[in-house]
Amino acid sequence: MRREIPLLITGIVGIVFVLQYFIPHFPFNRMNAWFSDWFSIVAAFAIWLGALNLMKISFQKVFRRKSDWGYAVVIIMSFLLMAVVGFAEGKGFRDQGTAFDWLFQFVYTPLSATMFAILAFFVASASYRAFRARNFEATLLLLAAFLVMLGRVPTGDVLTGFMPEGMRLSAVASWIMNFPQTAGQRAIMIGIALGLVSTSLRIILGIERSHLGGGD
Amino acid sequence: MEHFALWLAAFLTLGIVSFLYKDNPWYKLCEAIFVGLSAGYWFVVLFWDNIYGKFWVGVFPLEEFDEAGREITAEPDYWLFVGAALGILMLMRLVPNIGWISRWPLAFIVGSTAGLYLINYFSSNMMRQVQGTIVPLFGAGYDASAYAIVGNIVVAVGTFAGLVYFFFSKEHRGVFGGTAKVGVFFLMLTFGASFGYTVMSRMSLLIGRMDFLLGDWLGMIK
Amino acid sequence: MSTRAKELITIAIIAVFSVVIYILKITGVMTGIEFSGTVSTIIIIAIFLALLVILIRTLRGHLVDRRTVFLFIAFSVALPLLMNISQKITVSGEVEQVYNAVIDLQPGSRVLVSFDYDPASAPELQPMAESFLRLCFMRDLKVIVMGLWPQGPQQAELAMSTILEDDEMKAKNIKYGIDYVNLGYQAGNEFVVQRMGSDFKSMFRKDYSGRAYDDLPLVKNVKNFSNIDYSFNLSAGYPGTQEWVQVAVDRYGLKMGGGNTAVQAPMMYTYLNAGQLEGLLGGMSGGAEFEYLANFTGKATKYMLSQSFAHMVVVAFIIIGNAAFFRSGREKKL
Amino acid sequence: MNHNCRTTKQTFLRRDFLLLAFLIIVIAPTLAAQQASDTMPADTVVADSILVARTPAPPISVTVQDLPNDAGGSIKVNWGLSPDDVAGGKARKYRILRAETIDGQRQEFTEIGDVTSGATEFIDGNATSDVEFYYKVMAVNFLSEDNETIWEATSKSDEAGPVKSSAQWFDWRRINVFVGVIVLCGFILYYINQAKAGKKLFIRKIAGLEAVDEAVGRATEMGKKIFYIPGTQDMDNVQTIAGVTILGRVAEMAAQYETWLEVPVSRSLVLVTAKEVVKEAYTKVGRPDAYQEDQVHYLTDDQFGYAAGIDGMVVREKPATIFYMGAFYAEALILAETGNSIGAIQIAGTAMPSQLPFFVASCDYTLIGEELFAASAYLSREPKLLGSLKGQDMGKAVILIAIVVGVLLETFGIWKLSNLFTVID
Repeated sequence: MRREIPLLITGIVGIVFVLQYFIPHFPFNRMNAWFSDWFSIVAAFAIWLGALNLMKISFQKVFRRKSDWGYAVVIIMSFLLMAVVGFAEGKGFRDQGTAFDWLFQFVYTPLSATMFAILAFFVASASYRAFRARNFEATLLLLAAFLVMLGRVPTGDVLTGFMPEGMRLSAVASWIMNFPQTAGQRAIMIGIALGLVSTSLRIILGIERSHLGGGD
Repeated sequence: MEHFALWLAAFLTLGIVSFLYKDNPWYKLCEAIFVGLSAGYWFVVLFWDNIYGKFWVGVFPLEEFDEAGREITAEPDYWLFVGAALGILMLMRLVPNIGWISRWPLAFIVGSTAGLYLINYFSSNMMRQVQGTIVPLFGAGYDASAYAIVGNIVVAVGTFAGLVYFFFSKEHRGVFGGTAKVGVFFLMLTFGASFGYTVMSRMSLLIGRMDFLLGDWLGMIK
Repeated sequence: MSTRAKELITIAIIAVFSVVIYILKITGVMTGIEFSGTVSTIIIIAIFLALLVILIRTLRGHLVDRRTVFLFIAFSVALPLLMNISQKITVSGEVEQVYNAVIDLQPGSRVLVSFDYDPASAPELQPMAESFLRLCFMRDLKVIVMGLWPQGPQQAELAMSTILEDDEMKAKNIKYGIDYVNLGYQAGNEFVVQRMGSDFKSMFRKDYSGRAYDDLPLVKNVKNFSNIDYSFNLSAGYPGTQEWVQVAVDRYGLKMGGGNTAVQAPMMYTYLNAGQLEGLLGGMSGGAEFEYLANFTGKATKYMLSQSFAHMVVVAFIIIGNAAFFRSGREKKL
Repeated sequence: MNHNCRTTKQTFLRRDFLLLAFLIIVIAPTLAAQQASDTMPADTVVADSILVARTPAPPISVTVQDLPNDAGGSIKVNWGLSPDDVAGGKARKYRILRAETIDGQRQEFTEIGDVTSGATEFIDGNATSDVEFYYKVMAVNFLSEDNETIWEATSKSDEAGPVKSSAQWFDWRRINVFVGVIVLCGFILYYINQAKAGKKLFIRKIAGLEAVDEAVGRATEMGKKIFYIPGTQDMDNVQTIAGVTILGRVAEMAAQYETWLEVPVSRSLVLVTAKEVVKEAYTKVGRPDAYQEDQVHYLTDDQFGYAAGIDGMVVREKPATIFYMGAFYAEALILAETGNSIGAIQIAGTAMPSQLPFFVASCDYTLIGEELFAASAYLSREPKLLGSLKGQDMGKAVILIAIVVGVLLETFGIWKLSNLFTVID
């Protein structure tokens, strides 16, 4: 039973959510919106499970004196700091001038923006390493990247300034983006849609069920 | 305070950047702060935005009036109780012996996600994209420049060949295999072009960060 | 000297340098550095020569570490920020499409701008936001702003305050509630868009500052997307342009242009080609091209120099990488 | 290119200027004449007599109907343009008026919205279902400055109605999507049944999935960990669900090889699901004792906080193998490059088109889009699941034929096949 009921729920709910697309009548017209509300509420409840898990693992590290346990203390402290400040501020926690906002602006934002920005370095090292003309496919990859990269900055046109306007690097880059790139994206997107329909169908029919765990 | 804030932000920025050199205590400290703080951030945000803002206020709307004094309090939406019920069932995981009940809300979420994605991707990703591919290659009333004609042919051929590549139940041999190979070429071109485009985006982020360090922090940029 | 000592010395130098510069800044001794044309040229030549040296070393069999790549990227982004060199800008069709869409609107038309990004993507999208809003106000369009990301409306306010510093904008006498409204953030991703399809007010009962929807003259009569003449989506991911297209454009026939981070842009070309998007600004260069069309020098134009530089360095390293590859390939053959 | 729009702008200016000049020439003498001949206060006189000249002709033949294929509450109002609705004409906008019926009593007409000139349709989305309404459309001429209306001249059409709105049970505009879904699901179900009945199906090799075994094996040989990252999105994304099902197969292998598998996740619901899946996998291969609670653990919901945490774990614990299966955004390259720098074997799979290039550049194997969704079926080798792949392929075949036939038909102007694929909303 512990396995059948979830399967039944998945199946019924899945079919209803497919049908709602075709039925403008209440309650089907509201389902999409309901699901988004419900999901965000469930996720908000569930984050307690995640937070407790993070705390548990960190405390274990501290008590068992695992290597680098000091950093686990930092994790616990900063989690508690943010959580306590956020709850203490009340529902206006995000307003300008609150302690929560200060932490967000001067601690969270620099960390997050920098983590995002070091992608620039990684993108450079990845191109240095990966774009090598090993075979025909790799050469195509390299060539497309090369042309687009140059074509999207003014320098590209300075380099090819002697060519007629439609043949300059910026035009070439636009052409690649508009046509071959579109074709590739399309094939990928159609493929994804087919794979997704098939996966969803397997889930709804209960053929794919490993996400539900065991039968105990 | 303003000086402290700037220096703190700069300290954290450089700490993350130091990871590029190698793993080090400075990065470890920043990483620990980041993991803990961001977990706390979402913990708080989800509570206030979703449990309070969405559920509580949705069920027990706050009394509100517009400037003319007319009441504009929203209608309570009792359907939200379903979400809260699912959420509480989810938390049953914490109770030994009835943890299995949490599979019900999970089954509900998985089922509705499967249903929604099935139909959304079918209509938007598939129907739309196929429709976009079926265009006259040339002909009266259409952009008849060589640019567009060659482009349209490339899109049609590329989409066709790319899809052939994704065939699972047929061996890629002979003409079929050749077409699949062309499909791979198109995929490679696509990846290269996307990658090239992304280089630009990523550099922009770094420029933004540099602007903070050299401009906001050190005041070197005019 | 041990590696450890070298590392400590480097950190000490950086620390001392920052403190000195910072003191100069707060005491007002230094108000910014701008390299003269000569210095700029020397720096460019120096970087070029250094890359050449690396290429030669690579051809001789000394491969560079990825950290060298990192260092070059850092310099090639940082130094141009202190230079003052102008570049020629070529406008691409998709950027012009956005510009034309705005220009073709009758004065008084309503434009919806959704700010779906956060500070992390601001370097790319903020310049677009500023120049787009600016152009709208120059053309006497009415702007309605909202956000599907929590920090979006805040970015909108930032953009507004930046463009309002401009005298030309001040002269326009933009009034909140009449010319411009910020509806704020609403959680719920694409479902927000979907509900807006039938009723804006159900999603935004109050604006960003807490005023009731019906008290705002600009939106009082805006029921749903049918009252919007053009919309522009500044997007850095999910939820973003894709969701807007799938819901608002596909289902409700909204006319929409996109302002995307360069990462997202390639995917948007399929929507552009299928006619679902009317115009697209991709990444910083899209922003710079738009600024050029709108006849305005903003941050995108300014940042473009660093951008070009960084691209050149990446390209140089791809060449170096291939040099290394061909060299190793030749050795094997021998 | 740029040149063109400057010219358009100029034309605009010129046209506006001409219009203005015309107005001054026509109106100024009239005004002067009025002022000279009358003793009454000038502005009232202007209002009275000029109003007639300013008033546009009303719109003609107004029709109303319940908006079809909707949830009720909407009525579509259509009309023919006012004869004065021409460039520079007097009909500058239309105003829609509505009267509702309460308990059989007709109420007053009230304004419900404006549309600009040239429009012939208005959708009233505020019409309560099953209530009778009457409509009128008004042509409006006006002058405004700084959003203040200075004057307005209007004329109303005849009334149209009564009309009621109601909700429908099927959206007929979506019938093509309906048929399409039925056909595709039909194919999939058919081949699933074929496979169940024991028919042998051929499935080509997928390099990335062939390598899974080898990758797990290598971690075992080296005595190092395997990391599995099921994307950074929540359970309301099918890619995450796919990632978690693949995790089940990988966990089985890891359990068999007795290799330590670690799954750091970024969403609480994924945490719950992944724990169940891994536990079940260990039980399935008969090693429930080897499963430990901490194998699956949560870091943070934050995209980059998560990436920072994983980066640290990767450089410190140096796993031999890393899997990335699910939905990824910008963190993809941060993770993959760091993994690459420590020399781990990396297998990635995602259906996020924008992140695929980075995985291709930084990982040893990448499952592209549809291959991610095929992975669970492929690894399980269960006939039922493999049958669904064959079904997908039939869908693909139909699309390929449609593309070839459609392009030919449209190129030669025979028939617009693409109309069949139009998604109307």
